[in-house]
Amino acid sequence: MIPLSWYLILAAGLFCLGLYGVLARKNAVAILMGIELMLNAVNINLVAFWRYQHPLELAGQVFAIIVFAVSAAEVAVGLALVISLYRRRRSVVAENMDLLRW
Amino acid sequence: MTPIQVLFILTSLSLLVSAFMVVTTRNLVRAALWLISSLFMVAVVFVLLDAGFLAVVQVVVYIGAIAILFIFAVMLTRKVMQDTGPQSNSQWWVAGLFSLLLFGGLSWIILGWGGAAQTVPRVTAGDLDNISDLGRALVDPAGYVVPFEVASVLLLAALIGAIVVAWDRN
Amino acid sequence: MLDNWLFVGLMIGVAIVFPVGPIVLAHLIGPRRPNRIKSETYECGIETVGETWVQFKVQYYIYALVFLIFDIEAVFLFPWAVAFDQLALYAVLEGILFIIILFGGLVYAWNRGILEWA
Amino acid sequence: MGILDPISLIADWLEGLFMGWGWPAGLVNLVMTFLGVFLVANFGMLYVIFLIWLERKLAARMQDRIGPNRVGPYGLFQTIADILKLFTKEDTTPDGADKVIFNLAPILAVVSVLMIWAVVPFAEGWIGTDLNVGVLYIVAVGSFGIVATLIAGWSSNNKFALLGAFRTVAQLVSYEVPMVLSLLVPVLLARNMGLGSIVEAQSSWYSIFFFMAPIAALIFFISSIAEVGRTPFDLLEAESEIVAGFHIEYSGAKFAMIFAAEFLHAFTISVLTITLFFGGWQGWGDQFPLVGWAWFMTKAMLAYFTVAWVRTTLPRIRIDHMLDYNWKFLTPLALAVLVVTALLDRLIIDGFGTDNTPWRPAILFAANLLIGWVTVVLLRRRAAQRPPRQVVGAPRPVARPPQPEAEPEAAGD
Repeated sequence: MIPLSWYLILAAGLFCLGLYGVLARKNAVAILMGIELMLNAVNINLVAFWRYQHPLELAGQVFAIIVFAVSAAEVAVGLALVISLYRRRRSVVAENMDLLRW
Repeated sequence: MTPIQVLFILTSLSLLVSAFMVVTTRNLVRAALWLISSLFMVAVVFVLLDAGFLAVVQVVVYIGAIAILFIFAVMLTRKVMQDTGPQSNSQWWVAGLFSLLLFGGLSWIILGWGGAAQTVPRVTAGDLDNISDLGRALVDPAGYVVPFEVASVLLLAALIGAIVVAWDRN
Repeated sequence: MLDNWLFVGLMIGVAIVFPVGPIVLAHLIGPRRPNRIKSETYECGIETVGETWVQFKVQYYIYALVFLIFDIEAVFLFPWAVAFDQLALYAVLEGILFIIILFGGLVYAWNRGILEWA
Repeated sequence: MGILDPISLIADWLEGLFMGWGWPAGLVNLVMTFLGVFLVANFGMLYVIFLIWLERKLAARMQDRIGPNRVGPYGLFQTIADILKLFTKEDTTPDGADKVIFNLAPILAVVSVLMIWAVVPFAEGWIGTDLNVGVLYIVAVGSFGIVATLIAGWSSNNKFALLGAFRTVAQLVSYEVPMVLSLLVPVLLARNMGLGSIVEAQSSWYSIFFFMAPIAALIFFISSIAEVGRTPFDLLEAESEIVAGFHIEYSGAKFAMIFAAEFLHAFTISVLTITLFFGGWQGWGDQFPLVGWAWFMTKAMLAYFTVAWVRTTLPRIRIDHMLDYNWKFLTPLALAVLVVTALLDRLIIDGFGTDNTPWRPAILFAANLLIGWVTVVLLRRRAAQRPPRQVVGAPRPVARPPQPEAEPEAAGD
C-alpha cells in the first residue's frame, strides 16, 4: 500500500513546480497557471490527510471544495485583470506592470 | 510493488512531467493543454485516495471551466506575446534554485516526520466518499453552513468584480 | 470503491484505442501525395490574407466567466440534492438562499447589458 | 432468468472458466472488467453505423426524398461504404497547423462521448459501473468535448475554424449552465447521483420523473441538443457562415471520427433523457434484463427520433437569439424549477410523511404547469412591450424590384 509520505512528496513537488512557474514566467496568464498548480498541490495534501488521518470526518473534503471555489474566483478575477491590462497597455508581461513602482 | 503502487508512480510521474511542461512550454495554448493534463492527473490521484466525488468535481471545475477560461485568456491576449522568444524572466535560475531548495527542505521535513510512513486506515466502503453526508454537512449549522454561504457570496463578488474589470463598452 | 473506477480507467484506454486505430489505419492505407496547394488553409478557394489571429471580443470571456461561476454553484448543490432526504426545511432554505445569492449575479450581468450580443 | 439474461449467463460462464484455469482472482476481475468495457464501447461505436443510416433515411422521408437506397437492402450498408471511402482518402494537414494538437482533437472528441457510456444502465444489472457520482461524471466527461472542439479550431490555423472554436464557447459553455441545473432536479428527486439508482427511483408509473419535472426534462433535452451542436443550434459548424466551423480542415478518418462522435453524442443525449426522466429500462416485465433492454432501446429510439425530427424541422437560430434564449430564458427558468421543486418536495415529505405517494407527482406536475403558465404570461408581456418587428426589410437600392414604369413603350410601332 502507498504510505502517506508519497502523496506529501508528490504534493511538494507539484507545489514547487507551480512556485517556479509563478516566479520565473513573464506572461501573467502563465503566472496564474502556476498558481493553479500550487492550489492543486494544496488540495492533494488536504485530501491525503483526510484519507489517512480522519477518514470519517468531512473537513478535508469540505475544505477541498472550498479551495475549488476560491481558485475559481481567483482565476475569474485574475484573468479579468490580465485582459483589462492587456486592453489598456497592450502587454501581458508582468515585469512591465510598473505603474506603482517608485 | 503492488499494482496500485505502480499506478500511483505512473500517475505522479505524468503529473509532475505535465506540470513541468506547464511552467516551461513557450507556446501558451500548449501550456494550457499541459495544465489540463496535470489537472486530470490530480483527479486520478483523488480517485486513488478514494475521493471519487472530488475527482469528478476536479474535472468539472478545472478542466471544464477554468482551463477553458485560460485558453480564452491566452487567445484574447495573444497579439503581442508571440511564442518565439524566451518566456521566462531574467531571474529564472534564482526561481529554479529556490524551488529546488524548497522541495528539498519539504521532502526532508516530510521524511523526517513520524506520521509520514503510515498507511491507509481501513474503513468500510460506505463511510468513504459519502456524498449525502457531505451534503448534510454543508448545510448543517453545526457543520459548514457558514463557509457554504460565504462561498456563494465570494462567487457573486468574483463574478461582479471580474465583469467590472473586464467589461469595457468601447 | 476502486473497482468502480477500474472500469472507468479501462474505458479511457479502450475509448482512446477506438479512434486512434482507424486514424492510424487510414494513415497507412490512404494515399499521401501532399502538395503546396492541397495543404493550403481552406478559405473557399480564396487565398488567405493576413494571419489567422484576428482579435476576438472580450464578450466570449464574459460568457465563460458566468458559466464558471454557475458551474461551481452546481457543484456545491449536487451534494445538497443527494442529501435531500435528510435535510430539514431550514437546510433546504439554506440551499435556496445559496441559489438566490448567485442568481443576483445573473441579474446584475443582465442589467449591465453584458448578456447582450453586440 | 436464464435465456432472458444472456449477459450475466455468459459472464458467469466465463468467470467460472477463468477460475477453472487457475487464474488469480484479481486477474479474472481485470479481464472481466475489460470484456465489459469492450462490449459497451463496441455497442456504442457499432450502433453509430446504424444510426447514421437511420438518420439519413429519416431526414430523407421528412424532406420527401428517398435517401440512401443503393448499397444493400434499403441502403443499409451505405454507411459502411462511406466509411471505406473515408478511410482511403488522403489525410491532409493544413500548413501551419499544430500537428500534435490537430491529431489529438478528434480522438478527444470520441473519448468524451464514449466515456459517458460507462455509466449508462442498459437493463437491471447491465451497467458498466454504477458510480455514485454518475450524473456529475457525465458533466465532467462532456467537458472534454468542449476542449476537443476548442483545440480543433485553434490548431487548424484557419480563420473559419477559429471562429467556430470561439462560437463553441459562446454556445457549449453557455448551454452547460441550464443543462447542469436541470440535471440537479432528477438528482434531487432520486436523492442519488448514480444513474442506476435514478432509474430505480422511477419504479412505479407515477414516479417517472417526467411527471414530476416536465420543464426540467424539456430544458435538459433542449440544452443537450445545443451541447451536441445540431440544428437549430449548429452555429459552431454553420455551413453557410463559416463553412464547417471547427472541423473545416479535417479530412479522411479524422473527419469520420468527429462525425461519428457527433452522431453518438446525439444518441447519447437521447439515452440520458430517457434514463433520467422516463424511467430508463423500466417497463412491464423489466425483471428480465432482456425485456428491460428492449424497453430501454425502444424509449431511446423514440427520443432519438425526436432529436432527428427537431434537426430536420427547425432552421438555424441566430447567434444573439441563441444566447438570449439561454441566459434570459432557460437559465432563470431552470433556477426557478429547481427552487420550486426543492421547496415543494420537502413540504410534501413533511406533509405526507413519505415520498412514495401519488400526490407527489400530482403536486409537482401542477407546480410545473403553474411555472410554465407564469413563464408564458411573462413572455407574452415582454413581447407586447417590444416594438412591432418589421418582417420585410425596407427596400434597398441595390436589389430594387423591376419598376412598373419600365413597361415597353415601343409597343405602338
